[in-house]
Amino acid sequence: MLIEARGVTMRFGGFTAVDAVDLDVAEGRITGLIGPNGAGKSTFFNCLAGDYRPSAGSIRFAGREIAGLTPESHARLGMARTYQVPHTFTDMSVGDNVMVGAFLRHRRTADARRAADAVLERTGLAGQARHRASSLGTAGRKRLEIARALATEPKVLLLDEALAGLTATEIQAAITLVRDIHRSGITIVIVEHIMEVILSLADRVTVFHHGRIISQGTPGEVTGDPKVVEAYLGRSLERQRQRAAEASG
Amino acid sequence: MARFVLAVAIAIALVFPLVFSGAFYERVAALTLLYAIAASAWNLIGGYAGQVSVGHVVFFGCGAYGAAVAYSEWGLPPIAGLPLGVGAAVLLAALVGVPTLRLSGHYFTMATVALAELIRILVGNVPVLGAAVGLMGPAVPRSVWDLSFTSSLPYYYLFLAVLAGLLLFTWWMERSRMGFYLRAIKGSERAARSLGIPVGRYKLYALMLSAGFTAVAGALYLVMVGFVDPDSGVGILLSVKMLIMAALGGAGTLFGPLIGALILVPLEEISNSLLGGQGSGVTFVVYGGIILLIAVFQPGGILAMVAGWWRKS
Amino acid sequence: MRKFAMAVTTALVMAGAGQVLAQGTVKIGAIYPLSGNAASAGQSSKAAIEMAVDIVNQDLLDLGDLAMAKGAGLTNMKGAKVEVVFADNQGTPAAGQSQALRLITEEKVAAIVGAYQSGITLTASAVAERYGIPFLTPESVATNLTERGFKWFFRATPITSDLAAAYIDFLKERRAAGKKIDSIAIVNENTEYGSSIAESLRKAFGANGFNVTMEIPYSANTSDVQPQVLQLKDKNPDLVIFVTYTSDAILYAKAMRSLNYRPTMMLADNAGFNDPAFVEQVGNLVEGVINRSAFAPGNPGTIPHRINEMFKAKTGRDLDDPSARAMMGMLVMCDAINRAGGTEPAKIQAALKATDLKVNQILTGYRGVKFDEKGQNILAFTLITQMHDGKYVPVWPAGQASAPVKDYVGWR
Amino acid sequence: MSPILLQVIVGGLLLGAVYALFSSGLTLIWGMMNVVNFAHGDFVMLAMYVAFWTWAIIGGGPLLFTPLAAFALAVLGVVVYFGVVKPVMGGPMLAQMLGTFGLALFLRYSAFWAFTANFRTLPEDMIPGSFVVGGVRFEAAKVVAGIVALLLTIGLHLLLTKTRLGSRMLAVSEDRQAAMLMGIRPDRMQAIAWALAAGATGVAGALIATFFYVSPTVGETLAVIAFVVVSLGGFGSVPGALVAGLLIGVIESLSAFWIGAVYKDVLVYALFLVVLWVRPQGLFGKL
Repeated sequence: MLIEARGVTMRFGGFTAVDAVDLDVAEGRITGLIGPNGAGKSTFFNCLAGDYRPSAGSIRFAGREIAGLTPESHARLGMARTYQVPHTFTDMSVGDNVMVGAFLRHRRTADARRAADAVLERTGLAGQARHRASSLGTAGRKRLEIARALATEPKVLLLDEALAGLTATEIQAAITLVRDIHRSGITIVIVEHIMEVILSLADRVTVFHHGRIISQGTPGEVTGDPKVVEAYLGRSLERQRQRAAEASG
Repeated sequence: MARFVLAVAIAIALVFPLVFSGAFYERVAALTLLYAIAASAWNLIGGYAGQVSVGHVVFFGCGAYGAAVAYSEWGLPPIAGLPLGVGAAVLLAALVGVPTLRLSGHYFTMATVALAELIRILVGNVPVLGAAVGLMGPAVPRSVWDLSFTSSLPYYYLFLAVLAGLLLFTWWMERSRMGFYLRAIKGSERAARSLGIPVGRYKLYALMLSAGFTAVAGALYLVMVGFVDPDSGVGILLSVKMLIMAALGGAGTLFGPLIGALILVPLEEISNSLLGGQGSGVTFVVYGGIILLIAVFQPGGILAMVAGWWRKS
Repeated sequence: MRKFAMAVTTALVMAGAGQVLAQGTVKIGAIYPLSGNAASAGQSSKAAIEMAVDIVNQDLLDLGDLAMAKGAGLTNMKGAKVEVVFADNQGTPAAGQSQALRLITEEKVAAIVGAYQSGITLTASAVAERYGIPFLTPESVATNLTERGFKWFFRATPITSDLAAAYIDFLKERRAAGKKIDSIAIVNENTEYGSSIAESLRKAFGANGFNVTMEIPYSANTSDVQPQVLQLKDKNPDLVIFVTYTSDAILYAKAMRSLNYRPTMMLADNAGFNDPAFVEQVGNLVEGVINRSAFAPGNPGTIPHRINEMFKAKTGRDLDDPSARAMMGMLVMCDAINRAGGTEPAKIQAALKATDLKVNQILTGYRGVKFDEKGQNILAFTLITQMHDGKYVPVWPAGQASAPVKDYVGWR
Repeated sequence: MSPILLQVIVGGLLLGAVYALFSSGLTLIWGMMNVVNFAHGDFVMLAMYVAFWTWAIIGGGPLLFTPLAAFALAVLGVVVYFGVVKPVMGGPMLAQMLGTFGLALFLRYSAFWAFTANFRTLPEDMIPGSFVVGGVRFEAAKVVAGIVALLLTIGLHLLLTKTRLGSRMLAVSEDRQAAMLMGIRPDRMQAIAWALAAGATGVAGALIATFFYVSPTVGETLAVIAFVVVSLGGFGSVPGALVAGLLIGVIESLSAFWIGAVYKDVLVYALFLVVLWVRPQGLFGKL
């Protein structure tokens, strides 16, 4: 297993957002983490990426304990991530944004430039390389976020809602990009709350609910799991009740 | 085109004082370059890395006092104190950088203000540093190494050389990994870390470099002016001036601080010469008013405005 | 290169000097803090220097033997008029230096007076020394100024040791008159002025059998002085000495009243407690405070009184001590230029060295003006004054006193 | 406790209340808009001049000149918002510093030009005298300032947390776009915030003028403390400014009394740095 998480727990004050989660990510797969809002999938994701230091538990990456290491160590070890709301370096050009990532493996500017150009080409951003990053729209920024992470030459790419907020055509283009990256041999972990997308993309899906894993398996297995249905359905029922209450109140 | 402009600028800088002479104007030109050095040094941490320090004057003071102490304690030419001043500044930067660079945004800025004020008060009570009275350089030059000249021209060329060196270094840094990393840190520390940048360490490097160059400016100041006391050497106003010059020209750009200095120093010296004698305060009404107008109409600095025209044409 | 530059500038200065003479005016530069924290004092000095120029340029018969009063303009130079060019030192040594350079090379002044703050006098006079232009400071007291071996630098004012000597003599008399002065507290602001005066006083008191029991240095332009006043109230020394600028002086006067603290004897060294704004607005809170001043208006009919009236007509305020010294410094300079009979720097320098003004020729309380080889006025002296009904009157030395010394009252 | 020590502490508390009084406007602006107003000290200075001239020209007392100063400064605040702050808010943080620094010099030296550098004071009996309770003297003018500081703090805090206006202002400060979608006009809210902050500063300046001196550079003396108070308390926290103000007042007084007046600021700055080391967001700030 490339990533082995055991008993990962994350508490904020008295609130337990992630409760003793075990998860394996096999090398070369696309693993999807799904669950309703507030299920703990994003918190767990941030533990994986090193943005949060888990309150308890162990995370091994390629056989090495990484829980509690800094985000920069995660990157150096070969874990790259994107953010749900892109953290674009707006003062820099699109190409320079990618350069920042490329410098992790290439000290010299010329080498980094070459590596970045390759990534820009691959992610379809080559045409905008000289534009200011602030000129990009949401889809462009999300793509740049992926390109930048890719430039760090990771073993595993962690995508945080890379598709949220995109139009249908943009989602298709993004899915193509993710598949393409996957084909080049990079393991992918993706968090999404849009189920349809993840089911078509992922090899294996893990479903979170109330901070725990309630189901794991192939997309087909998971969608057939009554617990998953209940979690999502219960949620929508609850929402309907709320709306009714608001309307009458 | 850009290269042509640069070549012309360098040519003008070299021959300017020979053509357009007058002792006072030569001095204004030399002072402009001196402040450009300080502001460009500030720019390394404040502009590129986006860590807005309003305490940089303590590094300037390290340089100025280092040079003064070399003379007052050991009878050396002041410039011999340059390594001492730079060393002290870099060391101080390392010491204060570790705790303060963790702070975000305005809290970092306020911490630097507090540190600078704290050090100013302490300096005023240290006898070796001349306490409140201050320290002076050699009143009458003993040898050419005292670098004490009647004309400002030698200073002009000395400062020009130092500034050129600093800008060359900055130019190189801008294109190296460090430059990219600093700008990434300015953009988003969180994203920078996720891309494998050891943010704390790079900020500290930037602060130490910036402190070292600021100390060079301080030492050169003492060599030229020949006197330093707590207010002129460690007073908060100088920190603000460095920041204002960089911001006015364009913080985080290679030539921004120089352009800011080219505007502000002559403006200050000449408005003081024309209006200061009235004693009515009009000098600063004009000076403050112009800064205000530039900020309101060109928040990104003069260079952003020029870049805008450039793109349009 | 340097020699060449020097030669060129000297030639320029000479050419300028010739031009000045042809127009029948002599330009003198004056560098003062006309903005920043010391601007209030600088503006007052500016007005005093302008008045000194009026005294020189007009033929004033009612000022007795005062130097330069008789005859319009510089009488030895066909009545050439004096023109003063003011420059603002902005409270920074670098600006003071720049302006000295501008006055010399652009304005072609024959001489410079200034620059109030000692640190700025230091840097500005270094430029004048380089260009060989006479520089006279009417007011900067730092000891090191005259220890630099300069040939073009002169100082008309008493320095800290002179002031301390005056205080000692005065206090010895008070002691002889039966006043108890066993414990002394010095409260001083911690910039150059306050700390150098305090140090001088400490040394002088120690050498003369006076006991400094408390020293309270504090940061200038403070926002609160109550703890210092409470420290004094707690220990209640026989004599309290304040060395402060105006802003803090106002706060001390107010805090002493609100905390109900009246020292047995209170002495203030010039500066803040002498500022006309202080005297006018809070002088009634420190009735009986002893001060030093080189100037006291005296009684109607006297020349100082007449000068004070002239100053009051011009500015609406009384002539204070630093401004009176600035006025005197300007007159000394004009007197030297007049005797030099021209604006060649070397002639003015020689004339300054030969200055010998008698007590009746000066408006300040000096015993005369005569420079030693370092440029220091060896006849500089100060009077001791006391606040009587909201005004300072001279109370020492006996010859120049207009009222007897009384006890400290504070407010009523 | 000796009466003199008690007096030192009471003096420190009253001083601290005054610090809190002139810091509340700064923290409001800083927290709501993330704008560092370098001209804050000069706002205080202008308010002090309004008080002084109201007295000097028409002989009005605190009851007249305090509301007058509040009104004058509120107007100035709105003018400054539209004229200076709004244009620079979109730009980088440095542009705001540049703008307010230019404004500070402009205001300071306009006052210098108009009123000269002379020091001025209001007469001693403006808020008369002092009274003694348990051997400790209370200066009436500072007691009034302290009470007003307390009322102002409570008032501003309630306004921000309990009223519709306050929640709209906070909404704008948190997310301008979202607030606009909710039908709030951000410009209007921020102009109101500036009017409030500057008005509070006006009250502060007028009351401080009753026991302090007035000069064009007086703002400089007070501004540095205000900045420390605001960041110690946590940017944007009005109660934080009160607590920090009182804390700094007492520490200054005690350290001046025990250690020496020269070192009181050293102690305050050192304390400030230590607090930031432990709590990078200040005492009451949010990260």
